[in-house]
Amino acid sequence: MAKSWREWMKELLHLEELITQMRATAARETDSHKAEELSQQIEAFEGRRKNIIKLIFSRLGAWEEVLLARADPRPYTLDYVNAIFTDFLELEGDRRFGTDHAIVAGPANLEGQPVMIVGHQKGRNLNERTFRNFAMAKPEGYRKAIRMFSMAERFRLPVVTFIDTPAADPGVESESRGISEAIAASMLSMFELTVPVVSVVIGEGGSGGAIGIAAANTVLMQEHAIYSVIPPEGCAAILWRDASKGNQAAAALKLTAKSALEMGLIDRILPEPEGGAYANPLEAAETVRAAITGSLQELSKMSPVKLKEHRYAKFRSMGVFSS
Amino acid sequence: MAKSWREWMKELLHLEELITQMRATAARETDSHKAEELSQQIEAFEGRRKNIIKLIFSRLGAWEEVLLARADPRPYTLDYVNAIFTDFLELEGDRRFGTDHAIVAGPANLEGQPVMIVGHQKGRNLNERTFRNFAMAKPEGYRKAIRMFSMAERFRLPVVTFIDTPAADPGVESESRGISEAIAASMLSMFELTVPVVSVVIGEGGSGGAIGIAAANTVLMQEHAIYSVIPPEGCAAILWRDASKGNQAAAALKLTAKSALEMGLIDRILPEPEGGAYANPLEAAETVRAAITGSLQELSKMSPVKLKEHRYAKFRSMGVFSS
Amino acid sequence: MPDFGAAHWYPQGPMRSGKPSPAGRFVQCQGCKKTLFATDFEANFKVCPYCSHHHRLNWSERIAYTFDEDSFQEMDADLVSSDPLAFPDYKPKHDAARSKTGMEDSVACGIARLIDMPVSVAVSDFHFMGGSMGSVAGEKVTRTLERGCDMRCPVIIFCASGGARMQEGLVSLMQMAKTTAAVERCRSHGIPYISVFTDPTMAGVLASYASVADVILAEPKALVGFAGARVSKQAQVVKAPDDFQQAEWVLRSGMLDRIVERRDMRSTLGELVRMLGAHLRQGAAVVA
Amino acid sequence: MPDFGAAHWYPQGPMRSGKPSPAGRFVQCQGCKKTLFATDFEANFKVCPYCSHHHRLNWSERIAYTFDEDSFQEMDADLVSSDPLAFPDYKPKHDAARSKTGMEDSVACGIARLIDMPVSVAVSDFHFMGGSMGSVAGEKVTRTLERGCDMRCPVIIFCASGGARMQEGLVSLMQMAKTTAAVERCRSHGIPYISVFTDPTMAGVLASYASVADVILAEPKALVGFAGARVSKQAQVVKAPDDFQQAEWVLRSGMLDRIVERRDMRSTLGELVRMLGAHLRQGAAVVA
Ligand SMILES: [Zn+2]
Ligand SMILES: [Zn+2]
Repeated sequence: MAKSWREWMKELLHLEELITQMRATAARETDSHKAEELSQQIEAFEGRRKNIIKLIFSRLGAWEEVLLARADPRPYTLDYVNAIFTDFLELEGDRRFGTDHAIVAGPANLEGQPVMIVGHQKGRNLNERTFRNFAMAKPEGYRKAIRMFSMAERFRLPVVTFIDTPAADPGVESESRGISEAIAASMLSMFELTVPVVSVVIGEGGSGGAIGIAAANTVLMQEHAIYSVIPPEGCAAILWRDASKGNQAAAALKLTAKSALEMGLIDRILPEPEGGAYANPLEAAETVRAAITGSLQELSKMSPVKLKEHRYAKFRSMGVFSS
Repeated sequence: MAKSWREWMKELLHLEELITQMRATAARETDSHKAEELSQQIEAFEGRRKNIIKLIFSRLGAWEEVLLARADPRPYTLDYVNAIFTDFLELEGDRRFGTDHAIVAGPANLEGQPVMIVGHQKGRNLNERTFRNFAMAKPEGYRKAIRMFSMAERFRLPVVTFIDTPAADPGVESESRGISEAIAASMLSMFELTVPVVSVVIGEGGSGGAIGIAAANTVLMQEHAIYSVIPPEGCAAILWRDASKGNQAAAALKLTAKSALEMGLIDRILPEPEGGAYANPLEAAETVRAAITGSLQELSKMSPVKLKEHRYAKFRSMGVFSS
Repeated sequence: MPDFGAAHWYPQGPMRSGKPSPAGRFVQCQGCKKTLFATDFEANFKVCPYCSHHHRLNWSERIAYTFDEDSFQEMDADLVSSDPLAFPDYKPKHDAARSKTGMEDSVACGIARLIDMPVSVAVSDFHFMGGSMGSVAGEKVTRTLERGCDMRCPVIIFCASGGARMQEGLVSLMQMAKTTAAVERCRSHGIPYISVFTDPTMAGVLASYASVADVILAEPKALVGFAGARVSKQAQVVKAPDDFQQAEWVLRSGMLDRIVERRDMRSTLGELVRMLGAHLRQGAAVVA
Repeated sequence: MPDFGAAHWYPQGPMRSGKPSPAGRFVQCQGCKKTLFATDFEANFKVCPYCSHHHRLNWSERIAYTFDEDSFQEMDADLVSSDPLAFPDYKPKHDAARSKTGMEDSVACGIARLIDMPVSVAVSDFHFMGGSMGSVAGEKVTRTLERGCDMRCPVIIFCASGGARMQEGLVSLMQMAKTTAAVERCRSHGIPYISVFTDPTMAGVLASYASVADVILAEPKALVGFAGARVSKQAQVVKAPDDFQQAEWVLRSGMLDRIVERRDMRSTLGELVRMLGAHLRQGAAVVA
C-alpha cells in the first residue's frame, strides 16, 4: 500500500517527466525525419500515459481516494478562488488573538455579485506548508470565519466555503485558546445565517476541522475528495493498534464522495477531469463554478427565514437509527 | 499634598486606633470609677474624631475626592454585591483565552428578581491586589462581560454594573490580545441590549476601563467616587511634566460626582454616610440598593425597544459645542 | 477514540435499575487507592472522602444525584443504532455495551424536575462505548435541546464522551452539526442551556454542543480536551502544563464558568435554572 | 496624550486650501532622512520613494488622495468646542491649532463619492491637537455614522489620534460611548463601516469607534495602541517585540484586516464599498 500520492503515482510521474523531456528534445530537433519519429514516440507514450490513468482511475479504492484527496498538485482553495471569482480581498484577524493562515477569508465577486468566501488553505512547498500550518486551523481561524459569517449576514452576502483540511490544529496552544469552542461556535454562527451558504469539499474533509465551516444549505463534494469523522490512520491505530492499516480503515469509514452521497450527507458530487482535478485545473474549476452558481441560484429563491430553516432541517435529518 | 488616603488620614486613623485601644482597656477595667473616667475620655475622643471628620469633609477638594475614591477600606464591588443581592453565582471565562479576576460577573437575585451583575473588583491586601490585578481588567475581563450582557439579553435579566477601576490593564499582553477592541466591543454590546442597565460608580471611574462597562440607561455615582478621562497624575505629567501635581490636575479635570452631575453626564449622586462609605458600609449599601431598585423600577416601565433607544439618546446628547 | 482508563469500580449488573450496591461491599478509590465502604462511598456521591476523587457515574446515578426524586421521565429510550457503514466489529461491540449497561446507546434523555422546576435533560454515559456520539446520541441530544424550546424550560446536559463514534463514520461527524444547530435554536428561543463537563469530555462532543452552552460547569479534575493529550503534546514547542486538559486548567483557559463539586452540583444547577430561566416561568416576551 | 513626534514636514499656511506646495521646494524624509523633491513627494502621496515611509497627511490631502475628485462636501464644519471645564490653557492651545490648521477641530466630515459610490466620511487630523477627540470630534464621528444609516451608504473613517481630549475631561470620555453607540446603529442597520488606522491611532479613539469597524485597514508602520509604549512596557514580564504597536504587529495580533499602502488605499476601499455595500444599492431587505 502506497503511503503517499507520489509513491503510488511513481510510474506515471516518471512517464510524464519522460514525455516532457522528449517534447523539449523534439522542439530542438531540426531534422524533420527525426522530429517525426520523436513525435510518434511521444504520441505512443501519451497513449500509454492515458491508458495508465484510465487503469488507475478504473479501480480506485477508498485508500486511493485518500491519496488523491491529499495529492499535493491538487488545486487548493485559492486556486479555485482565483479561477472562479474576481476581486477577492482577503481579510484577516480574529480581533481576539491573532491571524491564522490555515483559513483564508474575504469578499469576492462571483459573476459580478459579491459573496463571502471562507476556506482552508494548504501549502505546496515546505515554506508554504509551514505558513499555512498544513491547513490545520487554530481557534483564530474559526473566529475569523465567524467574523466573516457575521458580516455576510449583515451585508446580505451569500457564503461560499471551501473544505480542505486534514484536521483542526490539535496542539497545546490551540487547546488553551479553545479550539473546540471555536469550531462549535463557528458551526453555530453558520446556523444563525439567513443568507445562502454553499460548501465545497475540494480535498480532505477532515473531521471537526472540516465541519466547523461546512454547515451549509448545499454541500458539494468533488469526485476525488474525502470526508471523514477521523483520519483513516488514526482509525486504524485505534481499531487494530496499527496506523499502517489506513487502507482498511479508509474502506471501513466509507469516506468517499460516492458513499457520502449515498448516505444523503452531501447534495451533489462534482465530477473531476480524467486523471483528477490537478490534471486539468481549469476544467475542474469550471465544474465547481457552475455548481456553486447553480446552487446559489436555487437557494436565492428562498426567503431569509426559509434559508435558516432549510439549513436546520437538512442537518436535523441526518442520522440513521430505528425505534 | 498627601499622596494616599492613609497619609492624608494619618491623624484620624491614629485617633481611631487610640479609641479602639481605650475601649479594650475599658472593657477589662473592674474599678467602676476608673471605668467611668475612661468612658468619658472615650466620649471626648469620639467627639474629637467626629469633629475632625466634619472638618475634613467640609472642605474636600478634588484631590481629596481622589484619595477617598481610592481609599483601601472603601467597600468594593463584592461588598455591595454581598450586602444587596442574594445567591450571587460568579461565572467565569471569556471562552477565548482566559479568566480575569479584575472583573467579577454572574447572575444574582435582587429582592427575589434575578439580575446580571458585572463589576470591577479591587483587592485589599497584597495577595488580593495581585489576584485582582488592581482591578485593571484585561481583554478577557471585557469579553467575559460581553458574554454576560449577551446572556442578560437572551434571558431578559436587567444588568447592574459596578465601576471601580484605576484603568484597564495597559500591559504588552493586553495590547497583544486587543484591550482596545475588547473595551469598545463591550460598550457596543451594551448598546445592543433591550433590557434595563444600571451602572454605579462606587470608587474610581478610570477612563476607558470604566466606560467599557458603564454604557447604562441610568448611571449612579457615589458622593465620593470619581470619574475621569485620565488619572490626575497622568494628566499632570502631560500638562506640567510633573506627575506630583495630581491635585492641580484633579481640580482641572472636574472629576467629582458633583461636577459629573452638573455636566449632565450622570443621573444621580448617591450620598455617603458621614466619613465616607467605609465609615458605615451597611448604610452606604442600603443607599446603593435603594437607588438600583428605584432605577430598575423606573426603567422597567420602558419597552425593550425603548430601553435601547433611551440608552442611545442618553449618550447621544453628551457633548458641549456650539455651531 | 483514545482509552481514557478502565472503569474498575463499575458495579455489577445492568445500570438501569440504579439500585444501591449491597451493603458491606468494598470499593477501591481510583485516586488514592484507599479501600472504602461501598455504602459510605455511594452516600458521598461516589466521591472519595480522602482524596476527593470524583469517580465516574453511570447515567442513572447522575440522575439520582441531581434531580428531584423520581421526577425523571426517560424519553426516546427505544432509539437504536443501525450500523450505517456495516463497520467491522461495531455490532458485537455495541451489543456488548448494551448488555453491560442496560442502555440502548450512550445517552439517556428525558424531562425532570430540579428543585421543583421543569428541565429538559440528557446524560451521557461513558460506560457505553466511551460515551461516543453516533446517530442515537446525536438524535437524543438534539431532541433534548428541542424539547427545551418546545416546553420552554431550561436544558441541562451532562457530558461524558470520548468524542464522535468512529464506527458510524461521517454520520457521526454530522451529529456535531446537528446538535449545534439545536443549540442555536435554544439560543434564538431564549432557552438557557447548561452543559456539565464530567470526566472525560472530549473531541467531537467537546467541539459541538458541549462548548456552546450558555453556562458550562465541570466536575473537579475532569479531563476535557479536543485531542488526546498524546496528540496535543506531540511536536509542540509549547510545553503543556502539568494539569493540561484538566478542568482546573480549562477554567484558567477561559472555557469554563465554574468547577463544581458533585455535592454542590444540584444546588448550583438549581440556582442557575431559577435565575436564568426566570423569564420562562414569568412568560415574559422574548426578543429574538 | 504622549508626544508622537513632531510633524517636521508640515507644510506652511492653512491646510484647508489643500493646494500643492510650490515647485522646487524640498522636503526631508522622516524615515530615511533623504532629501526629496516636494513635487515628486506629493505625487507619490507623501510616501518616500526610497524607504516607503508613509508621512502623515492633513485631512484635505487625505480626502484628495482617496475620494473622487471634488466629490467631497464638507458638513458640520462650523461646530466649535466650548471648553466645558474651563481647563487651563485649553483656549489658547485650541486657538493656536485652529490658526495652524484652518480647522475648527480635529475631525473633518461630510459626504463624498468613491469610484462613483456615495460614502459618508470622516477624517481625523493629527495636526489639530494630536487629533484628540473632544465633543466636536465625537459629534462629527457620530454624525458621520448616523449619516451612513440615514443615507444608506457605507461609512469610512480615517483615524489619526492620540486619544480622548483630556481638556474636555469626562465629556471626552463619554464621546467613546457616544461614537460606539453610533457604530452599533450602523451594525443593526446593515451599514458597512470601514475604519483606517493611520499614524497614530491610540487610546480613547482606538478603544471606541475605531476598533469596532466591520473592516479595519491600516497604513504601513502606523503606531496603533491603547497605552503609550512606555506605559505598556513598564514593569512587564513579557518583553515587547521590536515592532510593538506597529501596524504589522497589530495585524499579527489579529486586530487588523489588512495593511494597505497609501497608493492602494483608494482601490481597496472602493472594492470593499462595492462588495460590502452591494445590498444597499440593490435596496435589498435587511434583516435586523
Ligand atoms: Zn481517594
Ligand atoms: Zn525615506
